[in-house]
Amino acid sequence: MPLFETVFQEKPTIVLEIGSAYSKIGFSAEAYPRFIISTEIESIKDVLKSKEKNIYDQTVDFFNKIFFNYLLVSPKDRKISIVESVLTPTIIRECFAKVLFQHYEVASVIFLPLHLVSISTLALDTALVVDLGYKEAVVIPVYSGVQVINAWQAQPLAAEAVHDEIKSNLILNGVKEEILSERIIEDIKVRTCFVTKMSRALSYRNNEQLQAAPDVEYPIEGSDVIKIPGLLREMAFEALFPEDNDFMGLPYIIIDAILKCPVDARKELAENILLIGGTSSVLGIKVRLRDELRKLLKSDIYKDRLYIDDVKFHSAPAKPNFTAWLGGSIYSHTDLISNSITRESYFKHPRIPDWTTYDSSITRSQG
Amino acid sequence: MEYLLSKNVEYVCECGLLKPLTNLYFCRHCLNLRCFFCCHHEVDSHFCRNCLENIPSGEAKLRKNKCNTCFDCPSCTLSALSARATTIQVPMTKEVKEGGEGSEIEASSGKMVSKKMYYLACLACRFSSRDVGISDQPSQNFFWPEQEYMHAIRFNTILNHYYSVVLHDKQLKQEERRRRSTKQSKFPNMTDRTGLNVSAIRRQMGFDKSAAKPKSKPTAIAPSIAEDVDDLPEEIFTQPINLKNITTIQQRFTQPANQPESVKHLYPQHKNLSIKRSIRCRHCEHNVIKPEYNPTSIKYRIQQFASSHVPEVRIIKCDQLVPNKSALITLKITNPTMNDMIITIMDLPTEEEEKMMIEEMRKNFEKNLSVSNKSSLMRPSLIEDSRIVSCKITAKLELPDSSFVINQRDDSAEFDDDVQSDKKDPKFILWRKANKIAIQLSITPNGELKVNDDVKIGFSMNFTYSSVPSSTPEKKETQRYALCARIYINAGKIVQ
Amino acid sequence: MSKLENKIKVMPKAVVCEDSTIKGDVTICSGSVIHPSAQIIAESGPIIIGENCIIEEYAKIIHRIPPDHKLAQEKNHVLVIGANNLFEVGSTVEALKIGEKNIFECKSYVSSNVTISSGCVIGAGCHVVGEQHLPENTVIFGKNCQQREALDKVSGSHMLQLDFLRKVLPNYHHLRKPCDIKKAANLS
Amino acid sequence: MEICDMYYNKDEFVETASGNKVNRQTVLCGSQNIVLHGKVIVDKGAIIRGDLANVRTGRYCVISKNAVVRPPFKQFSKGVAFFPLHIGDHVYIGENSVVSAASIGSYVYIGKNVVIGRRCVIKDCTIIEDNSVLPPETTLASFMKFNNDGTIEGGQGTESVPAAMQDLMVDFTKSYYDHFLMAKS
Repeated sequence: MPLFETVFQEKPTIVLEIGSAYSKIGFSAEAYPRFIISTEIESIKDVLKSKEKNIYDQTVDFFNKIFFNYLLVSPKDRKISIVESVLTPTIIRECFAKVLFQHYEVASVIFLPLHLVSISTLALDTALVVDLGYKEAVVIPVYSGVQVINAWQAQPLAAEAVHDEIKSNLILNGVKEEILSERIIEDIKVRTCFVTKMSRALSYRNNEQLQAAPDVEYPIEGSDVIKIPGLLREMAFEALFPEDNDFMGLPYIIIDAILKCPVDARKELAENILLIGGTSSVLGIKVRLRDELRKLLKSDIYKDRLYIDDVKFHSAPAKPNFTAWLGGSIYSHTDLISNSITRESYFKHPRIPDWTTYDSSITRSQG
Repeated sequence: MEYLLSKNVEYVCECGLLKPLTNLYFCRHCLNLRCFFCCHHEVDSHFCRNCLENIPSGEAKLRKNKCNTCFDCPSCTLSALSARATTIQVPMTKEVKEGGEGSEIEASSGKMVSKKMYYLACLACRFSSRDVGISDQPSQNFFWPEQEYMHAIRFNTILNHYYSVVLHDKQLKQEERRRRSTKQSKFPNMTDRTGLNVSAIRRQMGFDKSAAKPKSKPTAIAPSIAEDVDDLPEEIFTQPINLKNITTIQQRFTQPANQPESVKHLYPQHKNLSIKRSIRCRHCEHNVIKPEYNPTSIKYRIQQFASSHVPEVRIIKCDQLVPNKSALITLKITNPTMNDMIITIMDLPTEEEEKMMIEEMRKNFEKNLSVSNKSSLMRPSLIEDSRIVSCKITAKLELPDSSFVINQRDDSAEFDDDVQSDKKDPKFILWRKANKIAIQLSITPNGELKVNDDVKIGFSMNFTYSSVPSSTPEKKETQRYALCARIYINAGKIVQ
Repeated sequence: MSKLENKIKVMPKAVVCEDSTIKGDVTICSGSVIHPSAQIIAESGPIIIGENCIIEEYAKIIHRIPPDHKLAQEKNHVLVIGANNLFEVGSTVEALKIGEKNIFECKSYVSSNVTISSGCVIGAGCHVVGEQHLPENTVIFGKNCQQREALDKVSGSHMLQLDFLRKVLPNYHHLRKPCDIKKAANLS
Repeated sequence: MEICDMYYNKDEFVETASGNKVNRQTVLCGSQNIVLHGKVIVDKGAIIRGDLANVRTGRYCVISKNAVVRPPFKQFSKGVAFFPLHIGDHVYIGENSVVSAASIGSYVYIGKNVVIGRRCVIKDCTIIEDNSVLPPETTLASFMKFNNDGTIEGGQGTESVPAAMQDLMVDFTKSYYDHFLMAKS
């Protein structure tokens, strides 16, 4: 078919997901990103601290690395898709556009809303997408291919919170702060910690005596060997499930997001939950969330407001940390990319339209 | 190292960034300094940095920018794996089949042949392909077994599904447009008037079904089904873990598809290719750097290093720096060109002048842009916004009172030793040697500086530059230009 | 240092270059090769270097028990280095217990707090300081001293290299004379 | 920064007819197997293991204090052999570095405390940062820089290695030699 051919002959779109900790980079129509690299733009972690000029220079350098050290393509006249959260600050989005158009002279750029494109990996058009990244957890329901923006929920309950928990806990146990670099904390988290069962977490909270998971001897760069207590291994991720009067833990914000949706959408959303983002690859998080949500559904606060019996989770055909990227890869392969901002139009109006101006034709066209 | 990448003396690139001379280029067509940041980069050629083989870009794309023969160690993620040979004893199998029954006895009686087999090993962390259960291969360049991606099939179905959905949409739209356009046709024709159009005729003639336009239907797809999740394995609470068997996040990310958690699944990864870059001036679209294709070659097809066009300034020595006290600094200036240079050292432009320069440059560029726009359809490059130099001067420099000449570079001068003593030279010139000159200037660090603060001085250096005659007829003769470079020098730190 | 009394015993078939620095009570068992400019310093007690070890240039083996070490009270501690160890160029080893078939790569450093079993590899440039015991076949590698367990035995070339060195070194270097076996027996 | 004059005492160094300056406190084993091609400086405490295999350097090389240049060995099915080590022109080897490469090209800068593993191949115009460790059999392609965290970056046309590396190294090694002077007593 001629239509097919023209698309295949074209150079594939470059798909980028610039996360606050790690960036996923690759090409459209591929099943996984070529590289997952750490994001070397300080300002993305702390936008407010830096001046705009500084972000610009850092972004130029980082994109230079992406194009010439990793993807090995000349970006000039290429199409770029950037998968990003709808909550990304405008300053960053505009900086990316300026760098790509002015410095790298790309042909077009499209910003894809992360939560929306993620569900295309499921071939569904309705799901509750929970993105657990580095900075924060963002919950946005997608119903019939439309993001229910007014129902979004975001809390700083993600990797950073877990890292702080591990660090303060180890310092309490007498480990010197200097040796606990961010890299080591992350390594401890990834290699030793997991999300414990709800019942065990409850028992710990009530100060019951339990046989904790075994301790781990952890050598730090040859200079020292520290002990990671079993209790910490189990409880590090409790930072995501704070039990206080704010009711702002991960399960609460998920339920709140459902509550803000129209009544007839709630049941479908609760039965189609998709967890994405690097933090959700940790062992045990799905089970824990399921149990916590079930408990909440039966609790006094929500029993009479929500008439939902159960929650169900999807697993995307990808690792959680690049599910959103994969959505971008699928989306960029279709011709809908013609909605993107071209170089010419950018120079006529150097402003980037906000998410509100997007329509999500990909999922709508399915029905 | 300090000699190679000295940051003590920095030149101002036209875009306003400060760079050491070694990191600057000189565009022969614009007669201006260019840097890595303000130039346009292009991928010139692909090669594998381990086997040093040049790989044509089409092939590189096909292979997903990976080398066919070289592997990275998945365990230490940095070093390359090397193939190791071992010899194993195998029974002679070929003869067995040929010889039939008789020789079978022979084989079983123990006639063995030694055969070379290869496995991959990392010499840094002692990882070997045997660790993960890859059997030895009979040839070094054998295609080592590739891992399969478990979601590959599902991914392709989804991709095709969405593709067909969009295609279907498109066709519908096209049809709509065609239907509309026939109605609006300005030129009436027979079939219209008679109420017969092509499809109607076809239908009448009985071609109905076969001739109907093949319309693509979206391929069916089974949407993902939400499943219940597995409970945590009970042994996690009782069994101790062995850290050595759990991968680090860096190891996982070397295999983005599978991200294995156990070291048992760390498979050798094809090495990523490297590139040579060519660098292009954004103002005139000429290359300033274009390397040769051959991966081992260190030559360039086009090379416009600033260090071979612009006089180089180096610090020889500097006296102790104390606030408000004048000190002597000795600088060496080298003329890298084949023509004598007249050099004048002047004050840096003030901030207003700098702004004016930037403004003028921008206007110039836009003017060129509109000219070139008329003549060609090529889309012009854009330039970076120029900026004001960020470095602030913290000392007063006493400028030399006259211009001076530096002799041309003469490669044979290396062999004659005598120091030319030019009587006419003004006092600030310490010595001359071939194309080098040493000058001594006095600087006075500002009063507000504290101990260990850097003392920065700066000046504009005007120099005469003679262009190299090029092959184009209108530029056959050498032309002389007066150029200017702005230089910032970190003279050292304040001492007590 | 000058207080140390040098009692150096070189067993037959060991090749010890005269340019090496050996101080204190050091016994070098047969088959070992000591390159020029290697240093063996027995400060806190005797050192016995096992058979078929290779000690390369600027490698340093030091038997020095720091005053706050748990072995500090023990008198006459002997540092016994097992057979078939390889100390590469510029490695510094202060460990007080070393098994067999270990490789200390270039510029590695092992402090006295570390005990080393057998078959371990301390990677080039790795500094192992913290108090720990390295189980058999531990490989320490990389900038961050990452650890892994070697499943595949690698050191096949060790004996071949020894053969070569024992053949070649005497042609170029003055060697320390091995002592008589009988005398050695009398001494001990 | 221009290189300052370095002075040595007359009896510390031997200067050969071809301009090599070799410190007396170096260990040149098997000196008949070592060829220094002229204007090479071998500083105090350096070791060149010519006894294991041939070592050849080009012109204008600098082998700094306590550096070890050691031909690499390779294992065959029948025994081991040490391989000759060739070093190109205008190569600087920093203090305390250990070089066991199979070959080193020209215009190479090797920093301090570097370990170059067995049978590495270092191509022309490369930089190896201080304190780096190159695993055995690493290839460092032209215009690449080996960082001390183990990564390799650069390539022709990047900033990691200056584009004019060749001219720079010629300049550097020549002026190093020119500033390496005998003290006038």
